[in-house]
Amino acid sequence: MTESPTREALKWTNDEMMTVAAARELTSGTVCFVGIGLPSTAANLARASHAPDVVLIYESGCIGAKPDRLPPSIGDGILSRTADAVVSVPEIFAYWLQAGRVDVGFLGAAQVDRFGNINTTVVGEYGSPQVRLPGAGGAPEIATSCSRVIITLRHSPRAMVEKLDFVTSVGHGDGGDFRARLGLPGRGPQAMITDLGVLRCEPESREFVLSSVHPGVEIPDVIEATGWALRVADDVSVTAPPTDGELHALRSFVGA
Amino acid sequence: MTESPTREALKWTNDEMMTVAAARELTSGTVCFVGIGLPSTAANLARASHAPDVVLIYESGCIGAKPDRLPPSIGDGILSRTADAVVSVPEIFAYWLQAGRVDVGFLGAAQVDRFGNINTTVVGEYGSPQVRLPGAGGAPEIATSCSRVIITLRHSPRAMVEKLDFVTSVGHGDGGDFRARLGLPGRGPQAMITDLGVLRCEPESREFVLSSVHPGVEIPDVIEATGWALRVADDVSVTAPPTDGELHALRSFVGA
Amino acid sequence: MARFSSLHDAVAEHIHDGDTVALEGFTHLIPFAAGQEIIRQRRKDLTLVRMTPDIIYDQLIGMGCARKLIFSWAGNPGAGSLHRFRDAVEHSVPHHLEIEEHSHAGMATRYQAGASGLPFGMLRGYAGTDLATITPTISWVTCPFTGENLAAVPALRPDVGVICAQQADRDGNVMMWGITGVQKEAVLASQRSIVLVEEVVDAFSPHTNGVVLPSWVVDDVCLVPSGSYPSYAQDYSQRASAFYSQWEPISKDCEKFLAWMDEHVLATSDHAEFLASLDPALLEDIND
Amino acid sequence: MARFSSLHDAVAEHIHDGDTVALEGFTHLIPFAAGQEIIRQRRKDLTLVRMTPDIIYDQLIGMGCARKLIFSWAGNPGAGSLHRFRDAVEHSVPHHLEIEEHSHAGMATRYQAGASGLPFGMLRGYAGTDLATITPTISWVTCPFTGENLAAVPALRPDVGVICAQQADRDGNVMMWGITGVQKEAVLASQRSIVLVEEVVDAFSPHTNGVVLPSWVVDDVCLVPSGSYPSYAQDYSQRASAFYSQWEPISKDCEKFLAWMDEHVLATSDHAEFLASLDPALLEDIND
Repeated sequence: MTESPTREALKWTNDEMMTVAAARELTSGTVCFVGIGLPSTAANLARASHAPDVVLIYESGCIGAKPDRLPPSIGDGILSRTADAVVSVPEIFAYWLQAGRVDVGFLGAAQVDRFGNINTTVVGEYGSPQVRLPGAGGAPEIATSCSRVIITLRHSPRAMVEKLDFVTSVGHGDGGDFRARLGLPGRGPQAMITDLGVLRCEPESREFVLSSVHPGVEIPDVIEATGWALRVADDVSVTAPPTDGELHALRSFVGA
Repeated sequence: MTESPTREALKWTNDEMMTVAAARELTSGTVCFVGIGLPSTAANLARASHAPDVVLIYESGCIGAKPDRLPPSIGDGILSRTADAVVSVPEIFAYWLQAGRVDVGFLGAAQVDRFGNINTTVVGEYGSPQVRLPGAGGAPEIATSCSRVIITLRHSPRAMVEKLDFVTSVGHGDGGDFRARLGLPGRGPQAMITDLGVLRCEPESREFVLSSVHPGVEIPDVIEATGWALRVADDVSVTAPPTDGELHALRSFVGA
Repeated sequence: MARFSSLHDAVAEHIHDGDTVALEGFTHLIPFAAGQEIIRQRRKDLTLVRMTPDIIYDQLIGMGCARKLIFSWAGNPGAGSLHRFRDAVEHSVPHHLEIEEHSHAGMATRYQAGASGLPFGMLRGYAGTDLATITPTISWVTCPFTGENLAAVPALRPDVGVICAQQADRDGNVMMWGITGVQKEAVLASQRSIVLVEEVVDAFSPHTNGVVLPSWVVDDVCLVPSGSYPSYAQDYSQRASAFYSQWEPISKDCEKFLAWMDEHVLATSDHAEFLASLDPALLEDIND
Repeated sequence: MARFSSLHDAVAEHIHDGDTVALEGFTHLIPFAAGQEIIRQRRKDLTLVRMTPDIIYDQLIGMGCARKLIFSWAGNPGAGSLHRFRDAVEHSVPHHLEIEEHSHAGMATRYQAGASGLPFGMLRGYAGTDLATITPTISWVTCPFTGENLAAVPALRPDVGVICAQQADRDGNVMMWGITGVQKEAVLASQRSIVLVEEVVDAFSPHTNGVVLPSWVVDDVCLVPSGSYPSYAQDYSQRASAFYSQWEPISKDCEKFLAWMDEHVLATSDHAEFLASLDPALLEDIND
């Protein structure tokens, strides 16, 4: 591990680091299925910085949207007006997502487990929930059909759990060749990007292990904030801090 | 039977009579699925005369087309430009035809039998045909899903046969409750309009029987021109001849 | 042919207690005015259908209009929870709410099947999820050619479909553009339909990806300017984002919610009065 | 991203002997120029797919390019038969032609399934017909909710989809309007795609029901003015109806057909030369 700066020295927030790290997963030409919130911010940051030709698809049917400000909703006119094509919702799910035309899907999660399975449905029992969450949305089929999935969420033992209360969207199931056995076409979640670091999917076991910690974060902090016994990669590193260019692009966008 | 004019006295052709008789099957507001040729002519004649609000749907995806001349093809710009909506071909078959939104479908036939089953595929053996015909097109599902079907063809023992060489589109199968047993939603063919007369589907047996002969045509002529033992309705009548208005509308259209 | 009617009359005629009603609008052209009119007319025991139930469904649920909700994502996008929905599911307030939940792809497929006159639709989805175990309307079919197992979902066929569109012409044909979501399918899948429009025009202008519904598949067309407020109607109005963020504290407190509904919905006679009852700041800058 | 190329190069690169090729265009925007370029390059053993094979498929079949035809209606609309097609089926001239036939609804469903990444599609059709017995790609599925039996057809996934559109922009996005048939599905179902356009423009104008295909789902864009001649390209060219009626006697006589193909297709190097080789009367009044 390289020497990390102290928290005090940092000129950016952990959330900004998380967004920047997510944006870096995209390269130019990547076709990316995005929702509102961090995924939209990250994808637009990529488009505004290192990946100008990233193709953004919003599940509202906007293909190739090029917003110059962050839309408050996926129904915003800035998406339909700047898109190369606008199609119906049945079409976006059938002809575009299910057909395997999307390289990267971003998913958030209320709960995630070590195999990248996701719960956005309930905390507690389904029939008598402690917290009723919004539900599935587009996530189950994003998780099924995108070539790869990137999960973004804030690190906490409540969110990164040993066992999900409900499996809304399938990552790698109980690990190994689970996806192949189910015949799921996409490769599933490959990275989990949090405000503390980046977890990556181990090739054989498909378990998520700590791959890098963000500058200023210590490995024990990450382990403590994880609800399962987090394993640390042998070659764990420190995430490259946001560049001035990234920060500038991000802030001009968020401020816009 | 009322007295019929002699052929010599007629100021119109049998084909014109056939088109006029077909047009009369449509009333205002009827939603009608039409192909090129006689069906298009008849439907537009209805629209130009007694049924101004008939809705024409062309299988090319044009809904509510209002051509002011007869289109030479269902791809003609006069259809797409005058239509209320133009949709894709998958949509026209799924959302409009299959969904049961069409009242009347017109079908032609190379061969038809006494139960209104239709062959437009081959004359002779399928594997080594004497005549290879164009094939099914939209007909099988028009026959399945329209509320009722009107068959138009020229009368001849070669066309109106005891047994089809190939069943391309189903009318009433072997008669009776065949359609109900197959779960076919539409009521099937109700009228067969030829250049000699009009055959209608008998309620119980579902056999087509001669309902009216066109002016100048004798019943024995029709029986002779039919390849099956044609039955004649007890109340067989003479088709009302084309009115001056119908003829004028038809000729101005065909000439346009 | 569609009938031009007031929203009051359209709701009174077409939406009955116990009906299955889909007020669709995927993040754009959301028929808020129709939902509030349903509340004014005190409909009960409705089965509400929508991919993305949002504030208007929160209001319908909180006011006790709904017996059941069929949906795929219930939230206040970007602003928080639907607390009336949550209260109903978590604490049976105001009463028990039955739920039937799918994914977006599943709901879209169900509408498509309904619009297509098919009994079911299929998709590659749900495999491995708990949705497949808790939702009885998820089943499976096997491809007769490849043997692949696919998810099957039954067609949606609401009694009434309600949508917003930008325009109707004088014959009652309807046109919408921008993000049109699943609205065409919602109308075509429903037995009856009501379309709220921003404007009635002599002729439509061209819009790429614009969707036209012929008059004869629509029952009632209602001229309701800003009928999708606080949502968008592209080229007519912007989203009133402040309304969405202000909804969070209103929705969270049941008493506050009921007082708000009394003041702004029950005490107003139509959508124009509803808009006039709002803080004028909530209506600024919504012109598109 | 799509590549701008000549039609010669696009056909040379993407269409190989033995490929399954769909040149789609439902009575409008028919890719005649591409079919003739395939003939010029003497492709063999193709499986040709099209809902409405017409004169251009008659030419491909008559010139021996096709091993198999998958179709739903093969005729010369309003003008007569496709005699080269008939000669192939009836008399194996120039050689045996395998056929696989469906209804239009079945073919449209097959393209939709291909575009959707599903192994099959379903429809309410074929029941009681002989098509169901002679076409092995018609099967059945049972609705798991209602027990209804529905027809199942396997997805079409051509190696190459070829269509005509009116315009491309400079990024290679493609736009078509008017009757757009099953062209979007044909491109999305295919492994590779070639789009012929009438014009390259800076920006698209709005067209209601216009269809835009993003550049990244298209392989090659070829600027071929009047590429759908003698068919239509709405707002560019009218149908040359005389060509259709004159085809009947040419197609009927195999010698005459071969001589015609020699003179107008094999002896010309591209579509512009083909057009120049025609009787000028056949090119009159085609501007739209």
